[in-house]
Amino acid sequence: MPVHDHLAVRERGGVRPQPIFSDHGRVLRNDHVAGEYWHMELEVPNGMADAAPGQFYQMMCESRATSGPMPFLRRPMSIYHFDRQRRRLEFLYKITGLGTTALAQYRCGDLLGLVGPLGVGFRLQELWKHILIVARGVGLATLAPLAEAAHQHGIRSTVILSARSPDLLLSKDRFLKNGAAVSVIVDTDRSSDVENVERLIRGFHAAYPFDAFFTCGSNRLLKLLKTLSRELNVSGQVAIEQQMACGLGMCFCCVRPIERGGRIEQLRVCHDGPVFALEEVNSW
Amino acid sequence: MPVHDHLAVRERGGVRPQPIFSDHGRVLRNDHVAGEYWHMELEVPNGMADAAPGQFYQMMCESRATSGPMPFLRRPMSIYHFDRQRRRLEFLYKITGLGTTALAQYRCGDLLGLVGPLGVGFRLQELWKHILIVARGVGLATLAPLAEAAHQHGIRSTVILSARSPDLLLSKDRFLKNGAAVSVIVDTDRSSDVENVERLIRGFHAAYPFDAFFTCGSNRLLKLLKTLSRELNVSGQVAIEQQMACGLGMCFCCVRPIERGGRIEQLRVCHDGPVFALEEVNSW
Amino acid sequence: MVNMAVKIGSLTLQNPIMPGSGCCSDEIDRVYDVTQLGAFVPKSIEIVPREGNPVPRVAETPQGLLNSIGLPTYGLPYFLQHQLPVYLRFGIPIVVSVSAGTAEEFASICRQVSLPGVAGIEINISCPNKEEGGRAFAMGADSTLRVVKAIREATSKPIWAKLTPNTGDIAEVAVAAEAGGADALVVANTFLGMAIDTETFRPKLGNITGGLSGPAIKPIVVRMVYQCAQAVRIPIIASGGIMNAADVVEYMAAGASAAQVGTANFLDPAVMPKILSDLRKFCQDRGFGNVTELIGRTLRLEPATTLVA
Amino acid sequence: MVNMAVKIGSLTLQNPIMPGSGCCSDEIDRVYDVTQLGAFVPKSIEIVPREGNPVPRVAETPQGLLNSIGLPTYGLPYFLQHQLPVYLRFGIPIVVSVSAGTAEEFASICRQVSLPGVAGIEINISCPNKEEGGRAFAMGADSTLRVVKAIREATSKPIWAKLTPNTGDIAEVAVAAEAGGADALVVANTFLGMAIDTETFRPKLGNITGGLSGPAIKPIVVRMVYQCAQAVRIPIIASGGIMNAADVVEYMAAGASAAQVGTANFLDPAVMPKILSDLRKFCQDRGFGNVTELIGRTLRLEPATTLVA
Ligand SMILES: Cc1cc2nc3c(=O)[nH]c(=O)nc-3n(C[C@H](O)[C@H](O)[C@H](O)COP(=O)(O)OP(=O)(O)OC[C@H]3O[C@@H](n4cnc5c(N)ncnc54)[C@H](O)[C@@H]3O)c2cc1C
Ligand SMILES: Cc1cc2nc3c(=O)[nH]c(=O)nc-3n(C[C@H](O)[C@H](O)[C@H](O)COP(=O)(O)OP(=O)(O)OC[C@H]3O[C@@H](n4cnc5c(N)ncnc54)[C@H](O)[C@@H]3O)c2cc1C
Ligand SMILES: Cc1cc2nc3c(=O)[nH]c(=O)nc-3n(C[C@H](O)[C@H](O)[C@H](O)COP(=O)(O)O)c2cc1C
Ligand SMILES: Cc1cc2nc3c(=O)[nH]c(=O)nc-3n(C[C@H](O)[C@H](O)[C@H](O)COP(=O)(O)O)c2cc1C
Ligand code: FES
Ligand code: FES
Repeated sequence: MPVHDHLAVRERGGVRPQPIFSDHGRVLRNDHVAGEYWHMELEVPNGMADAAPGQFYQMMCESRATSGPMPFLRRPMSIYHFDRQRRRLEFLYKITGLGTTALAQYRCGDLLGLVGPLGVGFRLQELWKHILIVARGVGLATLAPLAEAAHQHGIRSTVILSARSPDLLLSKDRFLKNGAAVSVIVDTDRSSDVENVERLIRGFHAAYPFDAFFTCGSNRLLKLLKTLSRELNVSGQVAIEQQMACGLGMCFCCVRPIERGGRIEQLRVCHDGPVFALEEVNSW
Repeated sequence: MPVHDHLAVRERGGVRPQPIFSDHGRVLRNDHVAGEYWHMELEVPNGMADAAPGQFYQMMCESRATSGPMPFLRRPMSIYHFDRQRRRLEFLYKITGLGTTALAQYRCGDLLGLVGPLGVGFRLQELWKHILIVARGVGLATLAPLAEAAHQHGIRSTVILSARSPDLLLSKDRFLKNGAAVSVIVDTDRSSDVENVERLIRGFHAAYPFDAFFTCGSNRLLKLLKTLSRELNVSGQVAIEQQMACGLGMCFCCVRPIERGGRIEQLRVCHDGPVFALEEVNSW
Repeated sequence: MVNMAVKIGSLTLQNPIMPGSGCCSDEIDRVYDVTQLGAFVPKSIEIVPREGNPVPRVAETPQGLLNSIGLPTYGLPYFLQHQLPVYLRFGIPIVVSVSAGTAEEFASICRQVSLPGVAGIEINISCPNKEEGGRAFAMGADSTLRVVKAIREATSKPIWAKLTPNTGDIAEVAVAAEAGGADALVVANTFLGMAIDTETFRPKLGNITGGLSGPAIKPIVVRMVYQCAQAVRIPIIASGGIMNAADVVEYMAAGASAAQVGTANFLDPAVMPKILSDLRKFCQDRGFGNVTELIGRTLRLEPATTLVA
Repeated sequence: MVNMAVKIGSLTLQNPIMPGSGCCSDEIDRVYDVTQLGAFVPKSIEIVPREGNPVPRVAETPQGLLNSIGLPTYGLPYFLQHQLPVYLRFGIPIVVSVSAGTAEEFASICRQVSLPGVAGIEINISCPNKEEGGRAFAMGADSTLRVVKAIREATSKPIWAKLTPNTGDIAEVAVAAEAGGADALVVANTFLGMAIDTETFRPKLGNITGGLSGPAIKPIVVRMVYQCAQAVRIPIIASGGIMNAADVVEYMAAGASAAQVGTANFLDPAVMPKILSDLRKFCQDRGFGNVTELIGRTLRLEPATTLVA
């Protein structure tokens, strides 16, 4: 039984589906955080911030360049934080190409086109006591609101944050604020090696068993969690990415092979995901 | 015999042609003046401001709008003021569409793509003592540097400035600074009626005969000056406009029918103009 | 008040705005009330299910989108059982888009979708991804005539023939479709295109080539609509790069009676209601009592008195 | 050091960059030293002078340019006496572009421009403005074969056949041009297009329709180059929306041996030297000793091992 009833409304029949907004947010801040990472906060129209952890928005990244190439499609970004009452949305993003470069040029007060909330988010169950969150890189952004929701529902989170180097360990404080026990692992001292992560997880699980695993941002970690999930009989969820055009299930460009009901289907990440069960997703 | 030898270099054979620059200027200011009129000052690379009155630049007007229509071509703009030593260029422009709207969004410090100087400017002759300058609207921008050049060469300018209303009488001070005698005529009190302008010109000419007429910005005034030029036997020059793509004579999109040597030729405004002899141009 | 209704053959639409096939699904109902649209065209279906093409399935180009979705479809039975009822519940005219590999298959699928409630059938005889090297029925007048004739015999529903722009003579093909019995033309589908990643030298699409849509293609398609409108008497529905009401006006002036919005839905899923209200306002501001006054306006112009301005 | 030279048939160019016909004149020498270009193609000429089309002659479109310049030309005698000598003084290969209304006229003008110093002749059998409704020789394989054959018999200079993209089967036309004796193909000229002013409902071009160029068309032309490169053995020169070195790399990877830059010259007259130096740097950074290593790279790729990423 899902905790968030705004997830339940996604189910068809009877219940009204969650509305999708296409509007603009006003940039409140857009700051460089560390490395290629930026943090944006927006004030959005009423109702638009009524989202769930793991859902995402499609951003119109406009750039001033008649001469050079321009982003044509919107760019999908997970919610890093949402606040329905104060109509706030936050995003944590990494500059990787055309669209995110344009995004970093927005200044306070600018209007940014947003479509959302989109997709199926994470599901928490009321009987759960303890979850594991393993995030790497920008996957942190996706998992931060999950820790917050767990905290609100009295579910304890143990969080493993992985990054290339310590300065890229974003938002550790956010997880701590939500009462999570946070372990930090980095490539620079090799603490992020899969063997070490496995050791950590097994240790935590032995001390205080997990009810579910959650991950995002690393194929290696996905693989590890899939194995442990099977072995330890702990269910899990993963948020995955795929290039998108429409973002709401209309164009079929964002498919991934998903194992469901014994066969592999090409499911739409934007519509059937971005969150899938661990056992449904193959690492690649 | 032309006064400006940078005009002479345009002539082919022997003399090196005037170089054309394609580079960026840095916006020093971009201010609203009155009505739809804006004023931009730029610092440009060495040599780029080595222009002549009546010449123009092609501006890349980039706008931030992935979603809406965007200016694709550059926009031609007459030089309003140039200063070779200080590498300054000034433009006075009117917002009329896509490109000029984008232009008005540039802020101090921004880089603006410029190609120029382009075209054949006004020609002054050393023996001249007194010229008439009749400008309307944005034609003022084109003629302002002519008054300056005349002043530098000891030629007296009498200037008639025409506008819809007094608040749109741009740059009167600039003409005064260059020792010009300035008459102001506006639509609001009907002083800009052709009959009145004709009366004015005949009066000035009777008192102190003109050696040449110059005009830009109004078809009605062009017509009047053509007539007076023929009747009073005073030569004249007019700067005309036409939509441009390349701006340097390569694409043949900017042609106008020009009467030359007894027949009408489709000449390129960017290359053979924008300044033509009064008798060559038909009013339209 | 502007009367926004247009007639497409025997069918009257409450307004000329509808989605292009493959660019909208019932999900759009979560963004706005779809009942305000003139009609609804779902994604093309085929008889037998297929998975579609390998990813990446889209690539951005300057003001354009390349796609090689490849017509993934759950197949006709699934469509009839699970999808069509959802669309029919919208209460606006549903024009079912069908695709097939042969004329007989086309006739067969058209026969099967000729169900009560279905307002018309759009025959996608143009999809550039389907046949080898992008060859499609609508690339030639002869093959167009043949397939439309076969379909005409199979159904009494209105037939909208969706033409391909990948041909040297769209007007000839349009005439063939009309002769074959089409009730309207959709001009046009996507242009066969390609993009290469200059870092890897690999095609940006998993399927190597794909269809180009979006604002980039609009000037070519406007010309095609203008040519077809002069060649046939059946109504034309424009499709190609429509982003806003001005684009619809441009196409209608060139001779179109209605407009399909495709790629624009991906950039803004709320774009169609916006186009609709802007189009109404455009007519209002100019004192047009009927949106149909726009149709063919440019065709009916006398030559400009003086073109040298 | 990267060797930038490419061979186009019997002709060796110091590098693959040259202007598209009609997009550069000798005026460009006032912007930079033209001798650094691989070749120079002046605007197409005809035997008899003509004035060209009514203005407006250009219109902007999303990332594209419509033009209906209409081949204004001072005629062959003027060209030979006044313009050709100026170009020949550049000291780089001059490829004279010619246009004509019939095969005989084509043969005749080609014979007359086969002068010492002229490196080759580009035959513009594709200009969409020239013949009624935009029909051109290169829209069909038969007419292409006929005209190229006639020209082949009239001159021993290298012949570059400039194809039109306004055809359903560019590869067939390419094969015909090769069979007729062309030494190289230029793929391609502009797409016939149109734009309408929605305030006046008048076409934005004085000539109603015109040719679409610029970045908008690039994905379609890349596909055409890719198809032609698989169909013929003669070298291909790409033309369509090239704005920067990456675009040149894309076309060369698709099978082109050289590249013509058209519309980009209007947006930045200094663009060709910039493309040249960026292209050299691109090769250098990847350890390519010869720019020719780029040619057909995508054609030679094995299919991607896994396309589902
Ligand atoms: C559901 C979802 C949530 C995401 N959340 C975040 C987030 O919170 N923070 C963050 O930094 N990034 C996130 N991403 C990835 C982000 O969308 C890409 O980094 C971004 O689209 C790159 O765009 P670009 O123009 O900068 O890169 P380019 O490489 O220029 O983009 C080219 C094309 O590829 C697509 N693309 C490139 N990388 C990705 C990718 N990893 N996933 C999907 N499409 C991609 C782009 O959208 C565009 O269509 C998320 C992706 C998805 C699907
Ligand atoms: C040599 C020359 C000098 C000029 N000097 C000035 C000046 O100093 N100040 C000033 O305000 N304006 C000047 N103009 C006019 C200016 O170029 C146009 O106002 C401007 O191009 C309009 O662009 P837009 O995108 O705002 O308008 P749009 O109407 O959106 O432009 C659409 C197209 O039409 C062209 N166009 C529109 N109006 C004109 C016009 N009057 N002349 C030429 N092309 C036009 C544009 O360049 C563009 O290609 C000059 C024009 C020329 C030819
Ligand atoms: C992602 C995508 C999928 C499409 N699928 C179909 C389809 O299934 N059947 C069809 O007839 N056209 C299909 N089209 C073509 C569109 O309906 C439309 O004709 C074309 O994209 C041009 O219009 P646009 O520029 O507004 O997108 C598709 C287009 C896109 C972009
Ligand atoms: C204004 C203009 C004039 C042109 N004139 C000619 C011409 O005379 N002969 C010709 O073969 N092609 C002509 N072309 C086509 C170009 O050479 C080129 O093939 C086409 O524009 C596509 O390339 P682009 O996108 O780089 O411009 C012209 C194009 C433009 C834009
Ligand atoms: S992005 Fe369109 S279906 Fe997922
Ligand atoms: S603008 Fe190109 S010739 Fe004048």
